[in-house]
Amino acid sequence: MIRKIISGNEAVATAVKLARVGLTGIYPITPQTSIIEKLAEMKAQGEIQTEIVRVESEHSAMAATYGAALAGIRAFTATASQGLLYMHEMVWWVAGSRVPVVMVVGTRAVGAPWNIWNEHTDFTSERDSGWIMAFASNPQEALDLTIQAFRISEDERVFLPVMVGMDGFILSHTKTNVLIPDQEQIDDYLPPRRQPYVIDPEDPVEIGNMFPPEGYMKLRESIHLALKNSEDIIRQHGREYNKKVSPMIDYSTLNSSYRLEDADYAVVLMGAWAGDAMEAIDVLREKGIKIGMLRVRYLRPWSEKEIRENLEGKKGVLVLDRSTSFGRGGPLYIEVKSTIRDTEVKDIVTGLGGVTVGKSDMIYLFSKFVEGIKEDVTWYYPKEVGKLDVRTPRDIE
Amino acid sequence: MTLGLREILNKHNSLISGTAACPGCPENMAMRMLGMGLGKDTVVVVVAGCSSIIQGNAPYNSYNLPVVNIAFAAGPAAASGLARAYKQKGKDVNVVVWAGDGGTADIGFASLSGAAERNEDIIYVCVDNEAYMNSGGQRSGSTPLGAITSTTPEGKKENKKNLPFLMVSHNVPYVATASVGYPHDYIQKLKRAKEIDGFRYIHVLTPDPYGWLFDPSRTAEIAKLAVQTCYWPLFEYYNGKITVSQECLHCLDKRTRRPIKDFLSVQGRFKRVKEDDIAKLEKYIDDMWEKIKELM
Amino acid sequence: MSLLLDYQYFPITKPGKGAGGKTGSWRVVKPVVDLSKCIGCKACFMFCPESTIVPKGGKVTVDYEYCKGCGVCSNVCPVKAISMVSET
Amino acid sequence: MLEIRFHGRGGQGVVTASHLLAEAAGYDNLYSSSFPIYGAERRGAEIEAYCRISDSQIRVTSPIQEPDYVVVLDGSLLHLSNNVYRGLKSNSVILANYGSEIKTDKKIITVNATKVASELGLIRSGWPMVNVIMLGSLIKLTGMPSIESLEKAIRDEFDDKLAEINMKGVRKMYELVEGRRYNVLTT
Repeated sequence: MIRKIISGNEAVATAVKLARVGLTGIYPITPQTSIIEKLAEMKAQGEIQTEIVRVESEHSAMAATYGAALAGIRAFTATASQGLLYMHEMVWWVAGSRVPVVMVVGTRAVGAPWNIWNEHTDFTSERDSGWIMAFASNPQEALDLTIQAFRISEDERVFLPVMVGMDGFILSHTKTNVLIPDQEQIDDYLPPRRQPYVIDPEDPVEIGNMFPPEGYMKLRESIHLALKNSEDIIRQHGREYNKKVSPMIDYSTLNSSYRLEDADYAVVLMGAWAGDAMEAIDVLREKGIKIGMLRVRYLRPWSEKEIRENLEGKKGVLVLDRSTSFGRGGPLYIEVKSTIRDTEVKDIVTGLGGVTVGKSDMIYLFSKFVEGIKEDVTWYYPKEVGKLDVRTPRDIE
Repeated sequence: MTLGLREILNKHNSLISGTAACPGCPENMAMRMLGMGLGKDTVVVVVAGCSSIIQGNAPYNSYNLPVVNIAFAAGPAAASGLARAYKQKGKDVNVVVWAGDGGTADIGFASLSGAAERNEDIIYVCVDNEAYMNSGGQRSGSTPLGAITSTTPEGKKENKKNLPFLMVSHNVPYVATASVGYPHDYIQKLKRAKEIDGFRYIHVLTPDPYGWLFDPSRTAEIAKLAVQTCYWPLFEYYNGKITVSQECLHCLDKRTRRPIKDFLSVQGRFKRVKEDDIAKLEKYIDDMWEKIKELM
Repeated sequence: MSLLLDYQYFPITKPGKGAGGKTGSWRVVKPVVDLSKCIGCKACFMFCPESTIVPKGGKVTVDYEYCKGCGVCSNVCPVKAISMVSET
Repeated sequence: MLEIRFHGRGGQGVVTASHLLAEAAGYDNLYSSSFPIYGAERRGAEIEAYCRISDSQIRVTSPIQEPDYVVVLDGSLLHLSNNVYRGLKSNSVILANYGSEIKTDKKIITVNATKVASELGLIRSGWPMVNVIMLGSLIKLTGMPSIESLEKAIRDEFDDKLAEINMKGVRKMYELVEGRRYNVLTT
């Protein structure tokens, strides 16, 4: 293993290289673009064998990736925001086909209006599509989870596509220390590709013609069960990754906790801002406030077991959502609230469209929460911004 | 290139009896001929359309080839992925996109254009029944002027989008038009396409008895009539030049063309067509043949 | 691949007859081949949209189990050897 | 943890400077993270980039609010807006590329990097490129990362010729300031 200072996007490209991906469908969209640029560069320099298809849309990026996967080779794509929404149809089609595919989403806000900055709404809007959905909190995890995604996706007990989320810009463009595994380690960890069926003239199989109602429903239930059953399998492959590749980040659980065991209060969130939250928690702990954090690493499967074990019995749970489900709280809040009983859950929706929520905001928010918040769902604007004149026109002459 | 009957009889049977197609279905004819032309080392990507349904229900499928069913706009891209994967695996496979006129002229055009521009090693077959027949016959970009469809009850006001020319403009290695009325011509074109590398486009006219409103027993006859009246040309574009099939050499001279009315009058969909519409259609046909002559 | 766990199902199918049903029942008129007239040109075979014309001994027979009775074969026969006969 | 905020204009290599510093720290076996203010970069527009260096894992991901050092690649920004002075602590230091000394209550160290870059012929699209050579003065002030590690990072980034010229500039800029040899990581 070597340690390098690389960006989140470079880390993902490196994972694609290490996983010996056979084909990548690429289409540019900020902030994911430098993943595909890096792959194209690696290809031009002969560092990777990956076939690169430079398609004309995200819809086609997923379709080309899907085609290659059906033909029996490891396939990858990456996108964000409008691009993910544009390929939404194919996202579902791939999951329905049960063909192993891996995609990275460099999360970004969704228009209108245009906004290129970080937000998780693009990612969470695919929550019901049947994909396994992991979310990284730093470039190292983006690399590790992308490699594990292939392992999980190609496990016969799973056979579902896997999506890895990564905060746009905040992780995708941050250069930081990343431990890059050796090719031998990954070759040892990642066995040759397996998939439930291959489209090949040698044994004509057809995928996707009409299924009658009961048959269709049975297929849907199968996705449901495979997703539920994947929980243990993800832990298993996580432990194996820790053993064979790197013990640095503990992957034996679907979610990651911080100072939670003896905590009275818990914060639940997903993604890069977990780092700032940990700093805030340390400050509050020094002040005698017993608070901890649960970081959601897998939105799907949603480990009810882990969520309950970690959160039930706390005096209160505060969810930080970087995405929206308009008219309700954020998606994480809805998930948490539907999972735990007898514990008060409050939601803060913030950080949308690139709004910066740092350590000091978190200290403020967590303290307020411990003091008691009335509203179930609060939309929070950082203090500094609050002082600014947020110009949002309302009246048009 | 000749094609004896004996050879055809021995060719791969790409369609198995008991399909879910309507009786007299021209797409079924086209699919059978596809197998005769390309043989069994063929993978078909079927985009949404009649062909999605024709295959019938699980646990079986009427297409005797590996088939990838896929969303409307995704065919050429999925085929790109498949073709490149087979190449990587060292397999010689004909990857075919099988799409209707809606999937080609309308919703799938960006994907088609992209794959053509990249010169992907695939064969794109457009089976053109000139409307969204699978959803009950709504107009598409490929519906001809004057035709009644369920969304143009008064007759379509615009001309048919000329896809073969659009594909010629993409500078792809091979573009051909065919009609299920002339199986030998169509099969020969498939065989030629098979020998060429890169993006190949074949546009087959498939008259639909239920959308065009004629007796299903006449499917092949109408498909021939379209060619005889010069409404539908049979040509090949290859090495930068168009070659017109012998079945429609007479169309090159306006004076020897059979009147378009002979084609229109046998179909219910043109029953409201007026004289000035016929003039417009004739103009469309004139312009088309002028363009063909330019490229010969 | 025969590894299917009890909860695993995939949306795949195999080529097989009658995927659209026993389509012979759709028929209201049926093609009857007059073998004395048939010249064995196989035009009916070529155009049959249902693969239900079966070449046999230089001539043809019809697979009535799946023939939908569209009449294309009758229409394309150059010697009018196939007539469409009412099923009732 | 050492927190450094870079200011400059689009096209001046602000992001590259920050990345190179992070990479150099990496060669010193330190932890580092570097990122630009997220946005569409436009030539001439004000740009910020952030670099954190630490001897333990860096967890925070948000932009630097209270920098230890502020590096200003374009001296005109000192007068243009208040951004440069945002969130300064009592011991924060501003290192600015500026033609003369500035009398102010803030700790501003000025260096004429434009002159050095011009002399070396470090010009791109009509602008003297001071982004890399400014790091020479910066690492003298911070005492880390080492000039050897910075050289490695520079050689990774540029071709031999450009790396050589930049290194000349780095060494010159290194000599221009007085070193402050205390361990900033633990302050």
